[in-house]
Amino acid sequence: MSAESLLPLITATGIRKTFGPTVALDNAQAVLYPGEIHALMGENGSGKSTLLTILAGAQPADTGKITLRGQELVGLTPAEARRLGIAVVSQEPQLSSALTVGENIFLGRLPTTAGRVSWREVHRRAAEILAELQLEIDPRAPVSSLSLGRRQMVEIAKALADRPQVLLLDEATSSLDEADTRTLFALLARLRAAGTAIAFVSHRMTEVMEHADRATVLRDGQYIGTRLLSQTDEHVLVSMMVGRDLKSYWHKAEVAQGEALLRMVRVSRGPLKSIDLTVNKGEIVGLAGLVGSGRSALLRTIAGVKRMEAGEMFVNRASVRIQSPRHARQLGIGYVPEDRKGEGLVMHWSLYRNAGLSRVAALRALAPVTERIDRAAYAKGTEGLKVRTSDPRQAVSELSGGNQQKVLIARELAISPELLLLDEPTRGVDVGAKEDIYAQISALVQGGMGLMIASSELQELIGVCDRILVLFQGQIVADIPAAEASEEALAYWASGAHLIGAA
Amino acid sequence: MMTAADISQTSSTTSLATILRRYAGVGAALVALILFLSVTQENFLKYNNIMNILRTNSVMFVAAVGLTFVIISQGLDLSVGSMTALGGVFLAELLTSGVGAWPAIALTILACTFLGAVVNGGLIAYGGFNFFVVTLAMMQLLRGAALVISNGVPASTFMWDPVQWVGDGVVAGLPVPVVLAVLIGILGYAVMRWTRFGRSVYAVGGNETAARLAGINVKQVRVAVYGISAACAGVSAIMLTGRLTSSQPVSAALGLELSAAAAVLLGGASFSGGAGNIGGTAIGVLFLSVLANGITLAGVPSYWQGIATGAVLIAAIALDRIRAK
Amino acid sequence: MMTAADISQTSSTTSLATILRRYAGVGAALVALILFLSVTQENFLKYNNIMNILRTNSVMFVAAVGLTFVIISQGLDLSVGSMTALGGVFLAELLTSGVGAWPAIALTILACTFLGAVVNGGLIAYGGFNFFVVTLAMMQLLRGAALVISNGVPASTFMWDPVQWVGDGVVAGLPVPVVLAVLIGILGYAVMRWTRFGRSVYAVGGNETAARLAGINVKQVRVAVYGISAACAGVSAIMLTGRLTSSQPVSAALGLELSAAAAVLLGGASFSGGAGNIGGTAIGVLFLSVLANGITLAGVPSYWQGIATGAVLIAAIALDRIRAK
Amino acid sequence: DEPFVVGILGANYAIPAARAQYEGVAAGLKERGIEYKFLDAMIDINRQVSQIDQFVTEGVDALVINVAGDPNAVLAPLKRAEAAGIPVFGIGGTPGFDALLVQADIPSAEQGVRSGEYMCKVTGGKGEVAMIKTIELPTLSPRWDMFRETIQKQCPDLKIVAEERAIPDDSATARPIAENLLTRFPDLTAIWTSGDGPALGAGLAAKSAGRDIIVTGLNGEAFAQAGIKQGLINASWDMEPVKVGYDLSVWVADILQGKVEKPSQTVVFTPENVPEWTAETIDQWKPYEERIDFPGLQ
Ligand SMILES: Nc1ncnc2c1ncn2[C@@H]1O[C@H](COP(=O)(O)OP(=O)(O)OP(=O)(O)O)[C@@H](O)[C@H]1O
Ligand SMILES: Nc1ncnc2c1ncn2[C@@H]1O[C@H](COP(=O)(O)OP(=O)(O)OP(=O)(O)O)[C@@H](O)[C@H]1O
Ligand SMILES: [Mg+2]
Ligand SMILES: [Mg+2]
Repeated sequence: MSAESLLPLITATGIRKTFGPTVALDNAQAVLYPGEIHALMGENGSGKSTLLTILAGAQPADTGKITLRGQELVGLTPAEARRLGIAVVSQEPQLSSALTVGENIFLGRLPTTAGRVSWREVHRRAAEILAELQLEIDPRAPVSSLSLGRRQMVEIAKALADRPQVLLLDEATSSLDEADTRTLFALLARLRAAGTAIAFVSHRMTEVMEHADRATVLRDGQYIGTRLLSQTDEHVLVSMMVGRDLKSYWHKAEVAQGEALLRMVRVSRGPLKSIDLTVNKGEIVGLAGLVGSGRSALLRTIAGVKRMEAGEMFVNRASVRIQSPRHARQLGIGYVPEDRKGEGLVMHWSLYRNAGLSRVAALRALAPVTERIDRAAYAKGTEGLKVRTSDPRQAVSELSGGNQQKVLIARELAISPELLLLDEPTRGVDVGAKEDIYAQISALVQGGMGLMIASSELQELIGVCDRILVLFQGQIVADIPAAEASEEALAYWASGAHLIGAA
Repeated sequence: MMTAADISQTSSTTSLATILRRYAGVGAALVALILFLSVTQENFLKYNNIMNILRTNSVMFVAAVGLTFVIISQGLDLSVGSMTALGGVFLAELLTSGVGAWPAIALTILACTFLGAVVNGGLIAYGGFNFFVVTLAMMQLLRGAALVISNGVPASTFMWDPVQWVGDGVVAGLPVPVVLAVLIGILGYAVMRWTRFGRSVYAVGGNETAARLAGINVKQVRVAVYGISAACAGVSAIMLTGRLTSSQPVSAALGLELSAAAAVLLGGASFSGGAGNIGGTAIGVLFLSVLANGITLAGVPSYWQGIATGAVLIAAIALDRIRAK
Repeated sequence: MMTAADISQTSSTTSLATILRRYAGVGAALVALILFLSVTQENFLKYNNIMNILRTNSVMFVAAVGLTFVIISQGLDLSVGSMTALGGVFLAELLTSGVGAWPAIALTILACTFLGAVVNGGLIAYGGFNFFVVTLAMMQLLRGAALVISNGVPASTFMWDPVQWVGDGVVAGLPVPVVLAVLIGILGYAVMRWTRFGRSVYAVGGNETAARLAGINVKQVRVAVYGISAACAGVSAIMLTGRLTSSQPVSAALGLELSAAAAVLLGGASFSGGAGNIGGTAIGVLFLSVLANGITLAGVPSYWQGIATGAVLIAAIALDRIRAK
Repeated sequence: DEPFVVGILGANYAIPAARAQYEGVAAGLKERGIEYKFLDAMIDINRQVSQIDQFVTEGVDALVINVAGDPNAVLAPLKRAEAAGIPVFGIGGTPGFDALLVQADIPSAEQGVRSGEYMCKVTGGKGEVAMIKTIELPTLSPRWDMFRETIQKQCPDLKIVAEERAIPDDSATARPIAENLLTRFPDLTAIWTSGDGPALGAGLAAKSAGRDIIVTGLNGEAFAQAGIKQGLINASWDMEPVKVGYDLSVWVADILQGKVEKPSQTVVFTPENVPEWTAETIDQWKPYEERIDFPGLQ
């Protein structure tokens, strides 16, 4: 396909956007043609989300020009953008959790007959869109009953609801598993064939190389260039993004494993059934599985968020019944939840305060607390993480998604836990930063820390872990040393194919 | 508290079972209370007593309907009581200055709506002011205005039949204020449930950013919501003035905002917004009304009434929690 | 409104400039008001008048300090006024039944704290009840209890010197209640700013789930916060009783919860929790106090006072918004 | 045959003076073997309207009402009571409702006049006096209206420099008002208040400002005793609420038991020559609840 032979569908050129002292975008540009999938790439904080929100009318640019089919758009609002067929999937799902899936999908344009909202129509059409995404979600279910991954899919369904001409996806796959990601890209391919212009942001290089036609790279808010992916390889893109060449993303330190740090024997709770596992000192254990397989549920049980109902748990050989997150932390367990905005960070607090939260929480009630504790925690936690901020006294809500994630991880690293639980730790984190995080982690593991990582990126698990446990419907169905693991083998167990084989 | 699942039931699947489940918390408390009073108080089930309960509390219900919109949109309107008082004074002023009764009624409701939409709504939506401070300030300001306009003196309105009719008339054997309250309740329910506007109130309360990105004009919704609350207060003002055959600048509807808000919250709405509905509000108002009636019927000394009311309120939400588990 | 950036300023960089910026909104309104009154009212700057302002409003300030904790933790305590009334009645009861003055004072504060922590805090934190409904119920219940215990009769306490001293005494040339209020304010400020507990109140208000997962015992924090609010109400009760030489079951501290909440919100806290501090609360209380004083000094007719208060309140938050932009 | 039942409708039982009236009525009825029920509006006129209806529903034999706000408000339900043949008696008036049989008034006018005369005497008819009134109610306004009239007539040189309102009329509200008055008027001689609670607040304000001010209250409540004994209040005039209630109950009983014809026009009476309480007389003061045996309505 030669996109250049057509006229661009939507363009943004010379875009500049500042937030106080921060220059988010400076002479950035994006040009989308009908019938293409266009990857928007860049490190965390390079301005991708800002650019997409400007295209969707969610915030105005300071300067610059946006055109749609050659027509300049001035003073674009979200409502206007939608009317013109521009749909956006936000980096953080923007849903009303008290409302139903169906109503969220049609928010702001519920179908009416004679001025009366037709609920039958809402649910019928929502069910259609959900079916297209191969989602088995009842459109009448409230969003609050869905896991983060499901919510992300609903957010996508919302954007698809009015058959947009321009579809902008901001890290839409970051909380999806492989199966959902595949479904999504199959759908995007169909939309491309129908002439839709699609832009997507992703930090997963394989996704970009496999599915996109062209890629635009931003660095520090500036336009670096656009490449046809059929004529480029990923190293070129990475060096455009980072300004240098990265050799490998994964750091795997060879660590002599120590004695058992955590042992679970036939632990059950809610979706989890009879979990047996061991994590040794200096060991990195990965958790693979589909959405809803129970990875998060498992980590939540260990972190004391939910109490186990049956079975036994040992930390450092001592039998424990973890009562609360506080209790877990007293046992030396650190935990990074998957929903950084909802469960991790206090968004209007500064980076310092967020970084110090776990340290401060571990103190006694009337223990004195000063900014010094926060600063020390920040300094220790962010060591090697390269958080991109204009000032650590800035509110964490003003950071880009990836940088927020780093602050959250830093908060846990600051308490030097014996066992660290990471739930989707690199969601929305760029390649360079992933490297930073894992370099840091491997240093910690050498110090004897044990680690559990739940991730939907199988490559990452294989690259980082010593051992990978695969969960299927709340049970551990496979325990594979990373050296012997392949994406195919993990996917085989995760999808429950072994059951079909047995039958 | 109602769960989101409750709200999302569609009309097509609304069966008795769903209704029961939806309101089981405070609804159950209400049923228990009614059964208890029917058995222990011989006068409770008398037609006159029931009408007395309904007539007395129509005013609170109408105010609570308006407040339901505000609370669902994640706000609060503390100026409802003062607005009701001012509405009454304004009405009396219009009447005594020779405006006809029906036009005066219409003008009063319009004036209240205007004040609520422009001052409360405008400052909160367009000025970005804190809703608690704005409506608290308006609570003082409007009560002050009622005092200044009337010079603190109640004005009799009993010569104007339409006003009396609204507040204390009878139509088809039923008290007019009760009929009006039911109509307003049904209207509010329909608007909340079946109009785009109603749904955008939920959307704004549930997640303001999501609503804005979905193209909903959040500011307009907020203005409308405070306008509706004030309009309902205006209607309450007419009803109350008619019922009392006079405007009451000092004492009319004192504390109405708090009891109406309690009713709305009892009915399943929450301050985190996005949840609740008029059906729940009706149950909340009925609960408070029957409770108050029962307490006087049973001859509980007025000193003890505060204690009884507080304790039963807590019991009611406790029941609600038990059900939710 | 304070922005998040304001809160995160470090002590090491706290200069006059930061302080000014931090409180510039309502602080500026306060300065403007003081300047205006100094010029127009010859009596305003007199030592006696200033002491009057401070003495009169110590009670509100102490209650507002407690409420600051609650509001920052994303709650509200509507029972503060009734708790103050009950505290006074309880104190008078203890005194007349022969308990010594100091033990009676201590017992009163303890009893209030206990009620607040166990009933308000317990139901909200462990029962998961809606804070508005719980504290509204308690507002009624506690006022009822005050009436029942006292039989509605004010009891004179002027024979007990320590009580009089707390409410109306003089120490080092300054009114005791003012000194007490300042001490309590400083203590509250220090706890909020420099202890782990204070920090966890902010965390719970800012993001409850995050706080819990980070290892903060959210329920304990909530219980403590309602306990503190009630303890402050207990202190207010002693101060008020001493000041009036009698307990006032019916009318003591009526509406105190609303004015104290308004002061806290004026001072930069918000109902979305996680923001605000005692310094802001002090400014909020001072603003309301100077406003009330100015209005009477200027001889504004009492009926106009509501209007003036409301209008100036709105002007103050408007100033705040302008600054934020 | 069944004893008579009288429905007593209170405005606010929590106010000692009001309570004394209701208890006075009840005590008198009890002596005559008449039963009674009591409902308290707690100053909510809307509540009182439904309480009247409730008594009508219950079919009481007579109503005694102390209107909890604007009398217009209770016209409609009182007419319903009249239509049901229930005789109505008033503690205070029910303007607009002509069928009221007997109306017992509190001595507001006398209190106003006598406090005025006292003020002229102790100030020597010169100086500045400030007034602290409360909300404008028909039963209360004669207090300040008659006070003002008396001053203007008897000692015009005593200037009334300010008229403020304490709403509610208690010491907590009155004290800051008095403090401001003292600041505004450095030469203030006296403060007149419409109740003993506000008088106590004003007295405390004067004391803590170190000023020698004449403070008067009204009603002869417990505050009056406390205040006069502490030297904070100079004088107060009793309201005799127990007598008001008791005398009314005699009328109710006489009419119900047929000892007196139903009057064709409303009979209005007020206690006269109410006691004046000052430092000299205060030893004879008795709390309301000791002036008669309270049956205990609540
Ligand atoms: N509301 C805001 N206030 C202040 N700064 C902001 C705000 N939003 C974004 N920024 C800043 O703008 C820059 C670009 O942010 P943006 O979210 O567009 O990055 P991104 O490329 O999407 O990063 P990521 O991959 O981490 O999502 C960052 O430096 C960020 O801190
Ligand atoms: N908030 C929730 N409310 C109700 N059920 C939930 C919620 N979150 C998860 N579940 C259910 O619990 C089970 C385990 O979910 P869990 O989140 O542990 O899965 P996961 O493998 O981590 O998936 P994901 O990648 O979506 O987080 C699933 O059946 C899921 O549907
Ligand atoms: Mg982004
Ligand atoms: Mg998960």
